[in-house]
Amino acid sequence: MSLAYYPGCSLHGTAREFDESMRAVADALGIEMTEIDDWSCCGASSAHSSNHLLGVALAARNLALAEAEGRDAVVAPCAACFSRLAMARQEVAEDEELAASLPGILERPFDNTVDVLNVVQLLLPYAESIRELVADGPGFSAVGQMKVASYYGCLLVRPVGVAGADDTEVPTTMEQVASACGAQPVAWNMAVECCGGSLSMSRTSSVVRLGRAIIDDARRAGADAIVVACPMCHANLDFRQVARAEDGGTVPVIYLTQLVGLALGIDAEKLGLNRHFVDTSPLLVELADRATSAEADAAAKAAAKATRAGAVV
Amino acid sequence: MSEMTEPTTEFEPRITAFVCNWCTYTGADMAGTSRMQMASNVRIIRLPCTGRIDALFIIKAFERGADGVIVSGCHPADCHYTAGNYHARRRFIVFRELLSFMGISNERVIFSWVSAGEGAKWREVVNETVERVRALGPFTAYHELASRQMVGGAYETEVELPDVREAPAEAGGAS
Amino acid sequence: MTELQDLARKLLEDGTVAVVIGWEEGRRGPRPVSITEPDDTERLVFNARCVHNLATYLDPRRSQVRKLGKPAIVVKGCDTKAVAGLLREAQFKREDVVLIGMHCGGVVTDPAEQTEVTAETVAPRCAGCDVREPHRTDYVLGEARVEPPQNTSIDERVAALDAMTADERFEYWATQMEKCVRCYACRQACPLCVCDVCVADKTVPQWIERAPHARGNMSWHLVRAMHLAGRCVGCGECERACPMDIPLTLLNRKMQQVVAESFEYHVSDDPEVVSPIGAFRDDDHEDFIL
Amino acid sequence: MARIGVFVCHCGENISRTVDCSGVAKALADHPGVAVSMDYKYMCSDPGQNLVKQAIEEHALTGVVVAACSPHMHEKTFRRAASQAGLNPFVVEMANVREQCSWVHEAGPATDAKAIDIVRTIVEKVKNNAPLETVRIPLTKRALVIGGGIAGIQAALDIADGGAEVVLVEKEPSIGGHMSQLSETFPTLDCSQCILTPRMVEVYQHPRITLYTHSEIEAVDGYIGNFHVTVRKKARSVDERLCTGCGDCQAACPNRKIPSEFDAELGTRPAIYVPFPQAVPNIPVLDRENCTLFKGRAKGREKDLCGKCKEACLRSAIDYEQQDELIDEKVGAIVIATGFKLYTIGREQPEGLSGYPEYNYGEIPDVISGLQFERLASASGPTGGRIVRPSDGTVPKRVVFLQCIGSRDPEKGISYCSKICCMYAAKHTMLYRHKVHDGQATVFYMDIRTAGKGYEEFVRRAIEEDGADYIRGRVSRMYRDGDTVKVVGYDTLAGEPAILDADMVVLCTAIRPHKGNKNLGRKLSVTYDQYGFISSAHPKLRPVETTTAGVFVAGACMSPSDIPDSIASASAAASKVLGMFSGDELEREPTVAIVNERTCIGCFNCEKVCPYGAIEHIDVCNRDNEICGHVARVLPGVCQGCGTCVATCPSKSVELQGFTDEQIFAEINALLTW
Repeated sequence: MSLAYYPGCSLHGTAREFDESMRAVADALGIEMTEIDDWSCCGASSAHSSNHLLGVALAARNLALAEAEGRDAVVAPCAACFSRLAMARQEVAEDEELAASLPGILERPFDNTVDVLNVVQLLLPYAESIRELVADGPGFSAVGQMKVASYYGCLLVRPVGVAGADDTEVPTTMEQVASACGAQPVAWNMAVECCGGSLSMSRTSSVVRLGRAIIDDARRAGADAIVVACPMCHANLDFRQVARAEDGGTVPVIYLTQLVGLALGIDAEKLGLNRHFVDTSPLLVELADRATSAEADAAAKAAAKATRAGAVV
Repeated sequence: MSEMTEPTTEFEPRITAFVCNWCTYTGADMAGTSRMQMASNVRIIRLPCTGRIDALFIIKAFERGADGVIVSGCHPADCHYTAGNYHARRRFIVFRELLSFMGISNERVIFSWVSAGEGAKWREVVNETVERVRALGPFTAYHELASRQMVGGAYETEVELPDVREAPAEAGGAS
Repeated sequence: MTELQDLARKLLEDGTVAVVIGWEEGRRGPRPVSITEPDDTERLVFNARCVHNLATYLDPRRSQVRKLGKPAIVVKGCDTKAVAGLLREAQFKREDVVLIGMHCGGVVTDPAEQTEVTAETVAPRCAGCDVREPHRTDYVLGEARVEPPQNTSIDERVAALDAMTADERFEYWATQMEKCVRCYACRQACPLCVCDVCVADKTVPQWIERAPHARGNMSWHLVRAMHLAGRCVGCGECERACPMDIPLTLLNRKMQQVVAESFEYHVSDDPEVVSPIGAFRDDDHEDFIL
Repeated sequence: MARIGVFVCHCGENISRTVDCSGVAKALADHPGVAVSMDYKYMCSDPGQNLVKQAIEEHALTGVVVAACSPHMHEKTFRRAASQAGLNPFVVEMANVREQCSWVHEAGPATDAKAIDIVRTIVEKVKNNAPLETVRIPLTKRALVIGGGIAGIQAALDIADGGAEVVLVEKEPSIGGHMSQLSETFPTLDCSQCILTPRMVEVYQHPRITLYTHSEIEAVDGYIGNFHVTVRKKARSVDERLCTGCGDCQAACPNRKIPSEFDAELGTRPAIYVPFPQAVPNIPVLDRENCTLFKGRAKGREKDLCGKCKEACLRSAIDYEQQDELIDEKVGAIVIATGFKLYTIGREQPEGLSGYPEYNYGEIPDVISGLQFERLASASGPTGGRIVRPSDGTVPKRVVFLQCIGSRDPEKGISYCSKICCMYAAKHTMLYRHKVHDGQATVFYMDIRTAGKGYEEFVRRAIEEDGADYIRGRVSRMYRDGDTVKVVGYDTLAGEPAILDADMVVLCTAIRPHKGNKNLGRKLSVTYDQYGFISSAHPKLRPVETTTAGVFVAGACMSPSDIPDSIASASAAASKVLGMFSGDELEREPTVAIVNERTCIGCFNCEKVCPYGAIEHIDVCNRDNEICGHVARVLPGVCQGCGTCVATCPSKSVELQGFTDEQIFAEINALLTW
């Protein structure tokens, strides 16, 4: 399965750490992905809300480029890019006229044969291999102690039929990947609540209010960190959270690829964990202590069992 | 047949429908109560069950110049008489192959299950059959069989078939 | 031959049967004969030219045969299938008939001209015959025979017709139907056509037009083929009896194929095997039904 | 020569709007065999029917064709009118120019031509109609009622009071159905047990009612007036004759933690149990799946475990070796009253339905169904009538009711309205307010449907006097928030979100028919709709009859019904049964098959295809009286007139009266004569 990599504007900009961790994890897991040569904007929000054909054509151009490079699927970590590419692919498949008109518009052949994957769909089949790699690692890893609340937002599970096979209301795929990393997913209620999305600029107060509800629910559920797989969710939860720190405690927000990276033992710096607004380093330190004390307890318990077994004999 | 309306350019097929009283006839009624407009080429003959629909009816319909025949009744397991449609299905599996072997194209004989609640499906069956038979054109061949003269007809046909036993060379020497 | 004659004499002499129906040499090949006197039994013969299906003489409607009393008839394997067909439709009880089965190595197509079974002369019905040694008969005479050469022309002719378009087939059958003179010899020869008043003879209502034009004839042969679907044993007597050489066995052969494909039913010589008429399965195929 | 009267109806303007009725009448006037041909605005009205009667007398008609609506509508009406005028009803036929012509085609020459064709076809048919006499068959004046809920009980009592014997079969250990699980019933708020249990006792003591509980229908065959029913009386492990219902065995049973079906899994019951105190019959049933003794036997243990109930029983009525019993009953009529069950919002759903992921598939504590709330509110319930939260037993101060859960929601596979939830939700808010004075009930609804007598006032009282807070809007999400439930809804009237914290949420889930209706339908060849509700013969005109003669239907098994509906339809079904039993013999449509014994060759293919076994063998003797063959003969009482034998008979020796070959031949000819 030869994969094309479509970073999109945010992974080269505000979400650099998502791109860095994605590449690091891909290398660690041996996933070859080559960035599409001369990829262009996916038409997110601004284009498709103004002109339908423009929105589809912009996304289709990248699909056509990947097709030309003979790829089977395009990996689009950013949920918005994923949604635009997947929607374009679906609409072209269902509308013959659109499919017939596109090659002319794009001035290149386009048969719509390339599949589109988001980061969760990419990593899910690798859950087993992640589990084995984590098992080889240190017995009591920091990630092993981490309680995570996985946040899907909207575009990863909707619209139905386009966004992959997960349940739109009670999704579980991110939890599966997180538990493969050894982390402990927590049961919480805000997995698919709205984070405010593109109102980040126009209605910041609403975004902060919605973000605060999500963060409070995560903290109440005892999560150490919130795991996301979309730069927009990350921005609204991480950046906006710092702006109103006085409302209550903060919770670090990390990408799914960063969690997997940590589990695979990749250095936090390389994963871009230092780039977040809510500082992640205290959490990493605390997790390390927890791991050592957990290791110590385990050792002590084992020793006690041994003495008791010894006494009996 | 009423006097033909003035010959419109388009061929208006004449289709006879043999339908069962409990399901398809009631389904057609329901299409009526829901005012579902449909082609008016189909003439319905009501029978208690598809089990009652005999191959002779279909032959007689083609003899009398029907361009298409619809046979429709209850879905399996819904038959008011529990098994009429199963016997009918088995009978029509055989009869349909025989008609096609005799050269009467299967496109002209349409079988369907339409339940009492499927008025929309009955309209579909009617409209689809009318279009399908209109595309095939009129089926006068069966009716005009009567006027084919035997004089020399059969013996000059060059229809070659492997190993068809040659009729004796001169006509009438069939002893 | 003497084995058959001695058995016939014994059956007539000790009165188990009143008549023995078999073949005797005739002017243009063996012909059916019913023997009531023990002395006449040496006229009985049996060879590859005995193509007739004597089961037709068990039809209760043939009162002149019934008047002669309890019959014994000489049957080949394929004839026993016709006997089973009649038993399946309660036309007579098995204990009222004595069946003298003959080993058969295939029969010729035209008994008048042909004498020996060769690749050219073997009858199409003998292809794939599984009853060279008849089952369920009271006696089995003669010795086991090897499989005759296979003449599968009838299947090829059916396939050739299948390959045609509907209109070509219609043209082919229309020309054949023109020849039919409605002498009903095919009905008379067929062992399974046993109705007192045939539907073709009914005039109120006249479902099948009685005029011998191609349309009436096509309707008649359509109904005949429908009535024999799942019953016809393929003995070919109808085509042999037809004075106008209409290839009737093609119709019946096609029906045999359809019944075999759709209902996995092969006409059997065992009367206990239920015929497909009146039996149905929930999963009969209905891909042609909207 | 036939003298046929043709009467073309305008049906107000339903026909005349697109069909030239007078033109059709004129076209038929000079059709050979037609004595009189006229059109009239309302043929089925009294003056219309009188037109037919006068024409029969004036023109000595031998046949009548009414070109109007479908025979399913008024064939009976015109046949009755004709017979009143002395003409045999079976020479009267309807030509369907309304449902199958005027309503489905535009006005125009083609439509008129079609209407003329339809009428001409039926005229040709009627020329061949023979006058027929109704068939009389013997009748067993006993009725079978399937299902012992309120509908079954009412039907059984009415039929028995009407003088006929009744066999009542109930699947559960006791009759009473869902009504016995209710606390109080709307709109009168009278206690369900108080109005139901006297009826149940009446059934038990009624001399003409034979009651089988813990039993099911094994097989039914035969036909109207002569059904032969096999009832499977499942083993109770208790000898009914000896048991006095003292309850010692229940007290002795150690295995008490089995979730009680009667209490909708809120309470528990022992392995040997009587579902509720007022159960009729008050005889326990041993639940062999959960009983330790039978589980041991299932694992193949030789020595039996436990056996406490047998020890405790002074009358030694407990019998572990008791087996199922098959009982044969002969009945003349059957009433189906199998009731309903509730839709659940969980993950596993039967084919065609889907659950509620929005409410986390119901896996939230303190989210219960309406029936469970009834059990909480019921004095005989698991909490003795105290409304408490199933999770921690505390009294909920804020209860939220959600209407239309599953109902009116094609996405979930149920498009119909379940009719009773609006009323019982209001009732629940009242019961809640009466028991928890400082509690606040909130109801999320789409439309409140209270069309019954006193229903609207009932709901207004719940809102105005008992302070129920009604919010029009649906709840989009529900999740557990600490130990309360966060209900995220929207108030469409106020135009703002309505997000509440609830201590308890009650879901008014949809009514669904029992899965058993499908195979019951197969056994009685009764049709059912796509949801599984039994279909009635005609939704408006024959609601309590089914397409199978002699089989009637009542209660919620045909569509969602409240108690008044069930009672009404049960009494309606009972009156139909009693009407049927009024004569000594049953009169049946004479559209049955007849064999022409001269041309029948006795092949009995007809017997092979007859679904009802209506063919018998009769001997044929020759002149000196020896049997020389057999021919077929049709039993007029058994034959239902499907005609499969007619199409199967090669020699055309069997004819179906009413649809004879001559009639159909005439119809084909009329349609297509070249």
